[in-house]
Amino acid sequence: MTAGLSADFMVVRSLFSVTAGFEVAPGSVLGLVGSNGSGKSTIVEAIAGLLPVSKGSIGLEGALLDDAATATFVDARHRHVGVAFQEPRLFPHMSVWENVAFGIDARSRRSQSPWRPRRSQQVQPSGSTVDLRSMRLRGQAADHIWSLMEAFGLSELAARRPTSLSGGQAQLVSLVRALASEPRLLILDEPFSAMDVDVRFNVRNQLSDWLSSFSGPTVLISHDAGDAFVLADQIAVLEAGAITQSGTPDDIRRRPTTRFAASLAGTNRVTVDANAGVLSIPGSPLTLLTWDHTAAGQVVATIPAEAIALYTSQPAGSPRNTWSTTVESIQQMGSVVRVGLGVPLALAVDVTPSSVTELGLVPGSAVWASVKATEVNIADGVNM
Amino acid sequence: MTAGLSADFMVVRSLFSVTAGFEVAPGSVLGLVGSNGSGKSTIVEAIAGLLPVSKGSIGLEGALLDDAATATFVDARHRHVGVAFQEPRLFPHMSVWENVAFGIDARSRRSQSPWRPRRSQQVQPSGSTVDLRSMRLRGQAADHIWSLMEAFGLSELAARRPTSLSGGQAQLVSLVRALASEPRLLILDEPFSAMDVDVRFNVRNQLSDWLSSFSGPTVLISHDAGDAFVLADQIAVLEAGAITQSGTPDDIRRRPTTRFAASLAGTNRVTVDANAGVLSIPGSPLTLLTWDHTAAGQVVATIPAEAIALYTSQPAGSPRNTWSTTVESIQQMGSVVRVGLGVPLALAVDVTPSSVTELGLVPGSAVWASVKATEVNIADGVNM
Amino acid sequence: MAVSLFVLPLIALASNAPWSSLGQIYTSPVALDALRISAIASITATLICVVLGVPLAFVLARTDFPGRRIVRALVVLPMVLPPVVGGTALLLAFGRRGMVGGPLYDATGLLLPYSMWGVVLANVFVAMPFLVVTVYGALRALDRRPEAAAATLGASEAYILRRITLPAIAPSVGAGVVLCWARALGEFGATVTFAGNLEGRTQTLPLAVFVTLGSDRDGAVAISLMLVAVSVTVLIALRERWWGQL
Amino acid sequence: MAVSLFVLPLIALASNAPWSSLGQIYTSPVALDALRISAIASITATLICVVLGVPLAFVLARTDFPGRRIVRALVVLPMVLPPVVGGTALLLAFGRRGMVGGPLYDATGLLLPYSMWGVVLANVFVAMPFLVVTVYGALRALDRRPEAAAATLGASEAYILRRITLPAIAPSVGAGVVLCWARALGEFGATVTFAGNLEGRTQTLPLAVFVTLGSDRDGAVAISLMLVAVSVTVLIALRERWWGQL
Amino acid sequence: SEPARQGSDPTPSASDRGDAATVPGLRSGRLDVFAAASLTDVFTTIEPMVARRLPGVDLDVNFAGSSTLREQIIAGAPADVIVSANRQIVDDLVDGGAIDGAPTVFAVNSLTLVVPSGNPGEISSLDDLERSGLLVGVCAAAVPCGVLAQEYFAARGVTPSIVTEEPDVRTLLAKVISGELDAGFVYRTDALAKSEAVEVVELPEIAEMTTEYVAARVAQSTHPDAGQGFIELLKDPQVQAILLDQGFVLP
Ligand SMILES: Nc1ncnc2c1ncn2[C@@H]1O[C@H](COP(=O)(O)OP(=O)(O)OP(=O)(O)O)[C@@H](O)[C@H]1O
Ligand SMILES: Nc1ncnc2c1ncn2[C@@H]1O[C@H](COP(=O)(O)OP(=O)(O)OP(=O)(O)O)[C@@H](O)[C@H]1O
Ligand SMILES: [Mg+2]
Ligand SMILES: [Mg+2]
Repeated sequence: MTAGLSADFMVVRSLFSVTAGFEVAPGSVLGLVGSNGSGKSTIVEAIAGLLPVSKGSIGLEGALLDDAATATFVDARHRHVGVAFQEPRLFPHMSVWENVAFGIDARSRRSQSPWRPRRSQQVQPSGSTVDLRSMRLRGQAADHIWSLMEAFGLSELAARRPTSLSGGQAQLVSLVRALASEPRLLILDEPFSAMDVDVRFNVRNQLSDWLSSFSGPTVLISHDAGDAFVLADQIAVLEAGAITQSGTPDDIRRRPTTRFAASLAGTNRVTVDANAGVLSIPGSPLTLLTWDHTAAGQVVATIPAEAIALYTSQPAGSPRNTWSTTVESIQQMGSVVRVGLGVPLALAVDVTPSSVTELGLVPGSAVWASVKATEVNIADGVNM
Repeated sequence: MTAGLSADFMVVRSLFSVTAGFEVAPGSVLGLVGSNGSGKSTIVEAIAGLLPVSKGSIGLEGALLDDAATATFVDARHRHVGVAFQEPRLFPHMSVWENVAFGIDARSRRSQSPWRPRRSQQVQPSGSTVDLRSMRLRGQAADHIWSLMEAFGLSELAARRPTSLSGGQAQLVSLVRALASEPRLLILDEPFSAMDVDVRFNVRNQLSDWLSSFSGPTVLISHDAGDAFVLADQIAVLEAGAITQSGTPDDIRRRPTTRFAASLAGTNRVTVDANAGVLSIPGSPLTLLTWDHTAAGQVVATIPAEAIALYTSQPAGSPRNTWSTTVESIQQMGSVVRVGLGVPLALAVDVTPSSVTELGLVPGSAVWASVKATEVNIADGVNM
Repeated sequence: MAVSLFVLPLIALASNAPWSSLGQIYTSPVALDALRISAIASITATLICVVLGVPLAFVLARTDFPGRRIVRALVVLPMVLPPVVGGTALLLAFGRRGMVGGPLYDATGLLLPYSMWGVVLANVFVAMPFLVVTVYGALRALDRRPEAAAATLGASEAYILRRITLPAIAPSVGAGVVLCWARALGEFGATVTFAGNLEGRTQTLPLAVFVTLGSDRDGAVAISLMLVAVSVTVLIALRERWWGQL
Repeated sequence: MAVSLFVLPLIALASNAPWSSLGQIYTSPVALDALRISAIASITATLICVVLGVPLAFVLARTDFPGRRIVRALVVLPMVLPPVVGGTALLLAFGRRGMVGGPLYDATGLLLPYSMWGVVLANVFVAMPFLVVTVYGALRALDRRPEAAAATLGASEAYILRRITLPAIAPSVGAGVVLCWARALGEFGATVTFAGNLEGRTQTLPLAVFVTLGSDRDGAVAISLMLVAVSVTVLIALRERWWGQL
Repeated sequence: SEPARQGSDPTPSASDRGDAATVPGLRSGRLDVFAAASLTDVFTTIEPMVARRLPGVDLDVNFAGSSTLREQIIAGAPADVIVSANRQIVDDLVDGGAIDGAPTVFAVNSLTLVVPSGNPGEISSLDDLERSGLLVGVCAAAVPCGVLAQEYFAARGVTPSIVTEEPDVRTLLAKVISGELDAGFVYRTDALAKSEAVEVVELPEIAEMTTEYVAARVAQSTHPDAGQGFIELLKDPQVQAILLDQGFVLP
């Protein structure tokens, strides 16, 4: 058992079960990605102690939290797992401030630490200009929470009730509430989904800062591969209740082993015959070169969608992996445009919207495609 | 008053008010974008009839829905506005099927149309293999809803209760419920935020199809500029309760008039002195050329972030708008990387992640930047 | 501890029951008549309470009219009024000489007291507050967003009530119905005052207990146990879902 | 229509009141003593009901033990038991010769009947079910996700109860307290049977009404109106937030 | 204890009702008697007699507390006869004009002191009643047995340690029987009816404390003749003999 989070369990709910095994070192971030309904939130509930495991165990900092074999089960409230749930789950009758301070407040009740009884509600954290009617914390702890709220842009909302928050505001409160609870393990379930570009940008920066001084393990769930890939040290890909691939973000991007991981990472997967670094495409005259000279026989080659360059004419000083083809489809996806190429090799290419305009791409356009041999990887096995 | 939706109102809630005016033609889509808390959901509630306007009016198909002057107020249930709320708001004690069929069912109660009384619950829509215990609709209507659910990938979940849905599944049910209610006006408030890449892709395609045969106006709210820019014919930018810019997606992208619109569209805004197509940057020797020769004096130039190209050495056959600079920051944003450039001109540049690797970009790298004159636009006025 | 408070007296009561002669007492016409009247009256009264009380709770919880708080307080009054006083008040209002009952009797010859309808009216008067207050409380705690969603989907208020609101507060309505029915079943003072105590006509189980208590203590305990048995059976048999299962 | 059912009898009662001599009656020691005893007993009983009843409702709603449904049904029983029988059952259990009361008396000389504590006990016995059932219903309808969130934030069960659960069901707890208090205030049969009736010691307002009714009809109506006035005042004065405002 | 009460037994049979036509004044055949609940024992014993002596009369008895009966009659209840152990209540009704004719006294009851069998309170004299810690019960002053007890105490100059003033003599008796009270002042008839469960303590001149049982015709009565017949029946020697047997004294 490691010092961080070590999980290897099966958890069952009526129609569905999840089997997962992973370890997250102290201070590092596991990105858990997977499609809707693949079981991400179920794993959250298991780790947080809201759903007991049916098999296997979950351990944190060397101690067992949940173990089916020995019937160990540490109650949610003793796990010190800070969770930002997928729905904000704010406490409707408390102000934003009270929501955020809840964790500290709740724990201090038990440990008789530097908090005061209810009667002294008039004190405000230093720097506050808001009337925080039902504040209970004093001194340092209040200041700490207050500065956290300020960093995340919540100070103006401190006295509000959750019912008068917008969707994005509520999600932010939920995130900060989890951070403020002094967790030993942090779980964020789609923490940015309701946030706009600017807020997301700021929150992600603040969160990076926070995480850099956080000594516990973190599990970050996101359907946005970008978020997960940027913030996470490790990625686990969950499909239909099982982890199908795990590795560093770069691993996943370069060598996705399943179709889903590939589409998540925006990477093409092509079945080819490899021979000393030369990949021949079955049923096509095209061959591609790869940096990887070890693979032989039928393998899956992976090519990141954004590693492919498009030109209207044959590029000068052309790299060896260059071929002419046609545009089959054009689809805007978020801030990039995904161009589908046709014969001789169906590939997805991500380009910026302005390149589309510049190159005058429309379905049917004739283009030249090119990819460096260093971007052509061999995935470990063939399992489309 | 137009045939579609025409809105020009002020709506007030305790600490906040929104003033908005826009028209949406039948069959067209208005994208409503704005930061968290800018009032998007408040506008939804006003149009849906859940929050009366304080000033002005809302009209649909030439009839007034709400008018402060004449105290007209059409009740929500008579407006035929299909809303996919930001939180799914599913009916917890009904199955997914019942949730989706609710609108049709509710309306048929009043108009005595082709539905049957409760006792006949055993009939299933043709093609269903699920036990739909509490179905009430029959024949065509049921088939219609069923095929809608199939198209959106909900058929397997038909018999489930909302409490046993994942976040993304619940959001999808909420979307389909709005579509199935035979609306005259459709409002979608962040309909894709909880969906994963694949589902989002499929749903967006299905929704496009559905919208193409929908004769009513649609209001689409999204903090993801990509979604809004792709699906919408018109964009309205909402900031702090007021619409600050509206126009076609291309307008907004090329000529964002506010800082927020610019950041939303990923466009740089620079205050320059214009003279016959030459823009001089105050306090810097750099000049840029623009296609727009009409502007003169102090104006704001806008440059899309993805229109700027970066090179490690001076590009050959260099375009005129080329300068050497340093990388100040690198930030992954979703599937693109945003590179911040320093002196002589602070600009944000969007590149693909593989370009970053390829060019070996790190903060402090010396690079060459270049932009075509056709991508340098002049915004209408100066209001940073 | 709290449970023992309820259980001990009941055990004591049961251990004092004339178990051997129970069968004989239960088949006596007095007990059977009373059981029949109690059953009919309490069920009818509960139905009336539901029909009148749920909408009343709605109006109190959802609309804002001047004097709402006063009406809300008035609704609770039958609970604090000693039942005999309640019965007297009912007589003053609906009796043959009553404010409403008088003109009614003169016009139609209809007489509420001393009839089954009188029993029902007394039960409704006494039991309705329980339903109203319980449903009111639940409505106040309810998240109203699903209702708003239903409205945008074109549902009328009645339809929303039936398919969204009531299912959502079902556990509380169930609790209210249980309280209401139990209170009606156990009603004594108002009934005896307003409807009288006529065997086979208005004598409910509690009234039978009262009358029997004077001459035959065992019989009274036996009839009480019958009352207990009836209600326990009904309450245990109530499907969870009608009493608190979402 | 439903409201008129409550209002008419009260108007009738009020219009029969001896308004001129009201002041005199209200300053009589009988009325004042009874008012004091009623106030103390009903409030104490309500507090005890809250302390015992809320946890009981919790256990019933949240835990699953064999016989849960039976306990749930037993809890409602004091409501259907005719109050006199309830009082008798209390005597059998807690009286001087009762199952528990007997040994207790023999050992300590403590006697519950004929004392204020007897009144309180009778009130608790009769009124507690109202609180338990109301809170039970609300707990069953509650969304439990915020509670789970609170647990992950380290809150103990008691803390969650106090800061999350109770505030969320506050309107229903409020309704339950109102029902409970009103029922205790109006309690007659069980009190008189168990605690007896002694002016200045165990005579509550309803008992005073009943006793007075025998000799002085006007006085009885006047004391009833006092009861009504007290409860209406309390109920109107109750801040919305304690009775149904989230 | 007593056998179960056969309250509606014997009900007049159909043929009895057929005979009713021969009895003058009994056209409807139904007689509504409003009786004080304390008289349930009395009615249990005389009912068969009534059925026999007034064939065709369908006797409907409404038992309730005396004050409840008064409220009902004031409010216009369809009563033919009121029978009460509380003279005060009937006098109230007479004053209010709700009674036709003068009330008829048909029985007299007297006060007595009972203790649980075994006399755990060891009460043998009037003075014993003043012992502190003793649990003595009386009726409330609103009912005749309470009035009698208070009058008796005043006359004898004692202040017993009273812990409860029961609104109803029957609950008082029940508390003595179950031992919840050490002594209680009840009627002689009660003591006699429960002689197996209670003991009577003889006190000086207590038998002189008496109360009257009255019956009266309600002015609103729709069957005045039958009502009159019923009242007269109460004075009938046969009924009187039964009452005497129960421990009543004849007026
Ligand atoms: N309470 C429940 N009872 C039974 N099944 C459930 C329950 N909650 C979720 N499920 C099902 O379990 C599966 C996994 O759900 P989960 O919420 O873990 O998915 P997820 O990966 O978080 O998805 P999303 O990205 O949509 O939030 C889904 O198929 C869902 O329908
Ligand atoms: N019920 C309410 N009462 C008072 N103020 C509210 C209420 N709901 C929202 N607000 C406030 O009104 C403003 C607009 O909220 P709204 O929900 O319309 O924002 P939004 O544009 O939808 O934001 P988001 O993208 O976060 O969903 C916010 O500042 C919010 O805090
Ligand atoms: Mg999820
Ligand atoms: Mg919103």
